[in-house]
Amino acid sequence: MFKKVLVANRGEIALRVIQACKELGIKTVAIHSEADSEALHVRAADEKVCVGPAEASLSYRNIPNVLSAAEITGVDAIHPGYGFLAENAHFAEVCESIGIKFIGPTSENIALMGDKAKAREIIAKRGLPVTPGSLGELRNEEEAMQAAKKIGFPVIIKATAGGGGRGMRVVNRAEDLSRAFQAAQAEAKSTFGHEGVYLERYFLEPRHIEVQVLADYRGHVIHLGERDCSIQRRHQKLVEESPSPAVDDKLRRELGRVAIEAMKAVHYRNVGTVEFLLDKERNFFFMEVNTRIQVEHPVTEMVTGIDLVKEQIRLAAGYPLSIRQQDVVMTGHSFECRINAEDPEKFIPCPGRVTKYRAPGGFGVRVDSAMEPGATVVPHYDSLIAKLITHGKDRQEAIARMRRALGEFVIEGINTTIPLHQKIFDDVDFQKGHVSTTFLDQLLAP
Amino acid sequence: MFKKVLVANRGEIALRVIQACKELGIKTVAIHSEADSEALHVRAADEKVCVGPAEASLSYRNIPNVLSAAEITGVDAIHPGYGFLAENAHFAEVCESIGIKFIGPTSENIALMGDKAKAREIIAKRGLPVTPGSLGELRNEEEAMQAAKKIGFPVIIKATAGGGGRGMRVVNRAEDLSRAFQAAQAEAKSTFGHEGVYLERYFLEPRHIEVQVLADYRGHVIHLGERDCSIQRRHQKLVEESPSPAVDDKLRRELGRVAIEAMKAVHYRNVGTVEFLLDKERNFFFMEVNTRIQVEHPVTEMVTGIDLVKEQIRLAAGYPLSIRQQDVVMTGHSFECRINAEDPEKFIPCPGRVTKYRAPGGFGVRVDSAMEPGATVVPHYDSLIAKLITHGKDRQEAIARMRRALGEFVIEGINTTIPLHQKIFDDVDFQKGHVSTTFLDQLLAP
Amino acid sequence: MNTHHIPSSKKRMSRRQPAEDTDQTGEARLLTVEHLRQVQDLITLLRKNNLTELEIEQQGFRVRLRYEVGVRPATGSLTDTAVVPPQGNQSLVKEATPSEEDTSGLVTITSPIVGTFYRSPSPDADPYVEEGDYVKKGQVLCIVEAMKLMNEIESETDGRIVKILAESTKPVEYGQPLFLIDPKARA
Amino acid sequence: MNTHHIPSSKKRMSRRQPAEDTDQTGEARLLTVEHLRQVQDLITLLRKNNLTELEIEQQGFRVRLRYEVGVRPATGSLTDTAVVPPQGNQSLVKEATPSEEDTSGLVTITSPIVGTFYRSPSPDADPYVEEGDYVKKGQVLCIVEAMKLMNEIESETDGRIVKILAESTKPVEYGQPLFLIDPKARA
Repeated sequence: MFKKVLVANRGEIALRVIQACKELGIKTVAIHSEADSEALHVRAADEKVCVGPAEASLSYRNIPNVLSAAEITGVDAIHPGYGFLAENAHFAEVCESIGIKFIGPTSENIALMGDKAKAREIIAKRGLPVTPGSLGELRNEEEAMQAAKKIGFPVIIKATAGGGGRGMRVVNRAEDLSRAFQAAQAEAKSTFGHEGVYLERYFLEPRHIEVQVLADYRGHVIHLGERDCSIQRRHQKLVEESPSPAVDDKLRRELGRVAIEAMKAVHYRNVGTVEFLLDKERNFFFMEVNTRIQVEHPVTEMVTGIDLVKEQIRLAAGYPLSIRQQDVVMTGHSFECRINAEDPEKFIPCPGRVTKYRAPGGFGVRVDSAMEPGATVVPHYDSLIAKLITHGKDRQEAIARMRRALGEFVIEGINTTIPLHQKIFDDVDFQKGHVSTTFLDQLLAP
Repeated sequence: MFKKVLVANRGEIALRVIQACKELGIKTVAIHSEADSEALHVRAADEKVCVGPAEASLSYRNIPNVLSAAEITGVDAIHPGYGFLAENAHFAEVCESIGIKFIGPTSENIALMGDKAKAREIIAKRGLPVTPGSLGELRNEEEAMQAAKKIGFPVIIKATAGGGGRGMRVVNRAEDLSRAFQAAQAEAKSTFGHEGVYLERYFLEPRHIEVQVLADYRGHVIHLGERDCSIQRRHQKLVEESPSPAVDDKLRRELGRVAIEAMKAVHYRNVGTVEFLLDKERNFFFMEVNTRIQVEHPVTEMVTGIDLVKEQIRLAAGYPLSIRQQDVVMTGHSFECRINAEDPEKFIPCPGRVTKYRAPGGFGVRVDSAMEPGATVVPHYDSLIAKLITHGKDRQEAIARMRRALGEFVIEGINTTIPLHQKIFDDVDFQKGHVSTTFLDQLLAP
Repeated sequence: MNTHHIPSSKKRMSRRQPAEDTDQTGEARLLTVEHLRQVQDLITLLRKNNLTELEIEQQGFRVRLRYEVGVRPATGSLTDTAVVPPQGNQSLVKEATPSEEDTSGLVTITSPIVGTFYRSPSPDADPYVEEGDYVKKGQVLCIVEAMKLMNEIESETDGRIVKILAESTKPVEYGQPLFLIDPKARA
Repeated sequence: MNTHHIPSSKKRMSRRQPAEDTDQTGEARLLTVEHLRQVQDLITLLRKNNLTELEIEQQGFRVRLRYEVGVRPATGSLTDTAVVPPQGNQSLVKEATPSEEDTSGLVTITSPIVGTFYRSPSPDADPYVEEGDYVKKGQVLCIVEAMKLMNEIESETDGRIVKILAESTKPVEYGQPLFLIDPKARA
């Protein structure tokens, strides 16, 4: 097992990784920018290194400084968390080349899955269901129009290097395609540095279902069931749950089988997530693979009892999978609310000083957060400040518990999305599980 | 189901009950003394009534005021928590007589089990194993000497109305019996208002094992496995775990069978705990029944997934047991640390203002507490300010998690027992599960 | 959330007492612990009454406090403690109690038990007392019913009923003020 | 826990400044440790209660505190933040930096990258500079090795090396002070 791990991240996920390392008896090194020198993740670690100024590109994303920090502190491995360098194939490759273990999949895995169009192509060639659309990158508008006419409108144009909703355009009619194609290319270029796009059929009111997968170096792959991430605002997830109210045992087995086959096809290692789109007739289509631990991993932990971050570290250290597929049991139901430092109506980030902070507690309530009374939410990074997770014996209990816990959560000094979450969990359709990715827009519609 | 419940308690257990009620959609009424008007449990409830000055006998234990509060707020039921009026048979009886449901066993259950000597007698008559000793109350020193000589020294003298270590005396030799008998009687009289005592064989290094039982009004009784409460200081529990490292499946079934039989013998209703003493040869003996929800109930909740407080409320409302014995599955391992506002070496209560407070979070960590930054620990009541509970897939993970969580817990302004808990969880014998009720005294011996 | 009851006036007076006492003792030292406590009391006073400025001078001791509205977020500015969202937590005391000035020198009769407040011995009887009435020490002012028992509450002093603070047939909690009596008033 | 790196000297000065101010104001009366403690108590009171102004006068001693929005530094110097127990969290900067007085007017050369600090170009070579040396702007002061690359760090100013703050062959983090240079000193 590793002796010392550098955590190349900040906020709740850095603290989460440090907690896992502590429980495994591994020493930790925190990195931080000048804006985060007083942050909780820094104080929780055994050592710490300042790697640059507040701007993430000069600190948390600064590969030379992060690797130098790893070298001078003599760590065996680096955990990238999510975001920042987590899906940077070059970073993973450099780590490998200098003999520091990158806790995540191989750099080849990351590079391949980072090219969404290529990934679709590989999966489709294996005979697995992908969303109807173009295979590979679209070279020009003509190709786009051909593909769109073949599958029928509406279609969605996506960046091959994309993620987080950037570089996406929905096109309802043939005459809008040209403008949308150019706009998506321009946004892809400016956001990801690569203008490549592809297109898929656009489903109305689909569900976003993803399957958590674990793979060891011996090529064994298991899945830990699905997460339903249909509550989104502009493709940004806000609430996640496991299991999905739309997935029964049979569909779960089928999703799991396809996810495992997809991961085996690309020789995937470590933890990863296979994202699917589920339409109203419960047909599912492969969308993409996320090659990182995800923000919403706790809901899977709550229902399976498996510590995904510890498992991730063990797998990276070369240990074989400690669980067989038949030992994976999903018990009860779990929700996660992403508490962001944002205006709950306008979604404008709201940095500032947290004057009061008290997280809810009690049975079935988990809080992943690096917040504390007096902490400052700095404007340079993601606005996620806490993840409130509940578990109950069934969906109804998990909802009741979330409503109770949201009411107990005290965060003052800044605006948060707590009121929005309360609105969601008070909604009757949500309580019945009747949701799709358009749910939130409808809820918020005036 | 009840529409409104009065919570006749304070601190973490009052908040725990309010949380359960909220999740069941039941309105709550908090009562409080003048010293607790700003307390969190008061603000968490829907309504609140001041029932007296700081002294518990004039407020939380003040039956007329508590019942008047119940009447003027129009509640259907009263939850007594633990301590205060929880094991007051008279209070339970008055509640029943005025048509307010007492959420707990029947007043007959409480009265019978409150007489420890009588309870022993009934259980022994059913052929169940009780600790060797006198049956029924000892009328005088001669009876005590006869009983002691029959079972052999050392013996322990206990108050029939006792609890919490008061009125107990260990006697190693016949010549010490007379003085100890008188002292125990005097202490029993002054503490419980009744001088009755009985005696049992005194076991060296036994384990304290208790079985959680649920019983509905139809006479169905199930058990939820055992808790090991061997880490005690002067008969005050400090750390509890479930399952016990000393109990295997066979012994668990046996303990469960005896516990259920004992409860059926007394027509027990609602939740209760059967306490056993387990000797080094793994013989077990009935000690007593606790007729309340216990401080350490969370460890059972963590391994079974069953919300004991909700179950307690449902049972009191007349619902049948929702779980069958064969559906009870114990998963993983759980520990509870009682964080007291005490000097960790001298165990002197340490009231005062909590200047900083941040509870640990993350996977497998639960905190039951009514503390918050700026709260004041008042000197009038129990010094328990937080229960830190961890769950892991096995004992080792639950221990690692507790060590991690203890290190994260920030409570400033007052002394707490956190350093003592850290010492316990760092101990190799404890980690191996080699403990008895004398463990803590040995650990603390200079 | 409103404060749900007021301590007896005696207690309140004894809390204020040190203000005068400590002036005498505080000669060598600039400020005693007592002073700080008093300043805190004044701050509480300032904020409870939504004042923006408060200045007090007495025997060479002067305190001036200012509070500017809108300087800090309004939520919870009155308490240091983290506050659970109200969610309709109801206090038995609905009305704000009279301001400090009104009660100085007055005696507050509080409820010694939890129960239901009645101003008259039976529904069709006259009230025991009305505002403006002169009462004698020991005279029955009202009944608080608890556990089906009628508890007569007597006046602790001679004086005039300045205000009746509770509503008949409504619940009262322990320590809740029922009457304000001016002990200096004579018939 | 030690601070692991030091912000630029300007920032630090603005944080410490008030200490000197208060020393000067104590002209009529010598301020004792006790006085300062009490003033601190008053500040705490002011802040806890979100006041904008607090003034106290007693026997010729007057304290007036004002709080203006936006003036306070983001990270409160009176640390309101809850602190996780140190648990041996190690900083790369082991020693305390020189006090304010020493650095005022001096230029601090900090490390622009994370790496290993070397005072000489090779193990058997002489150091680039010694304390007391006069240096020119652009002159190489040391090497910070990162990713197997030797990065030469140059002086930002003419002046005299007052202090070398890092130890050769030891790791340095971003922004860590390496040299103090007196730009006014001339050879």
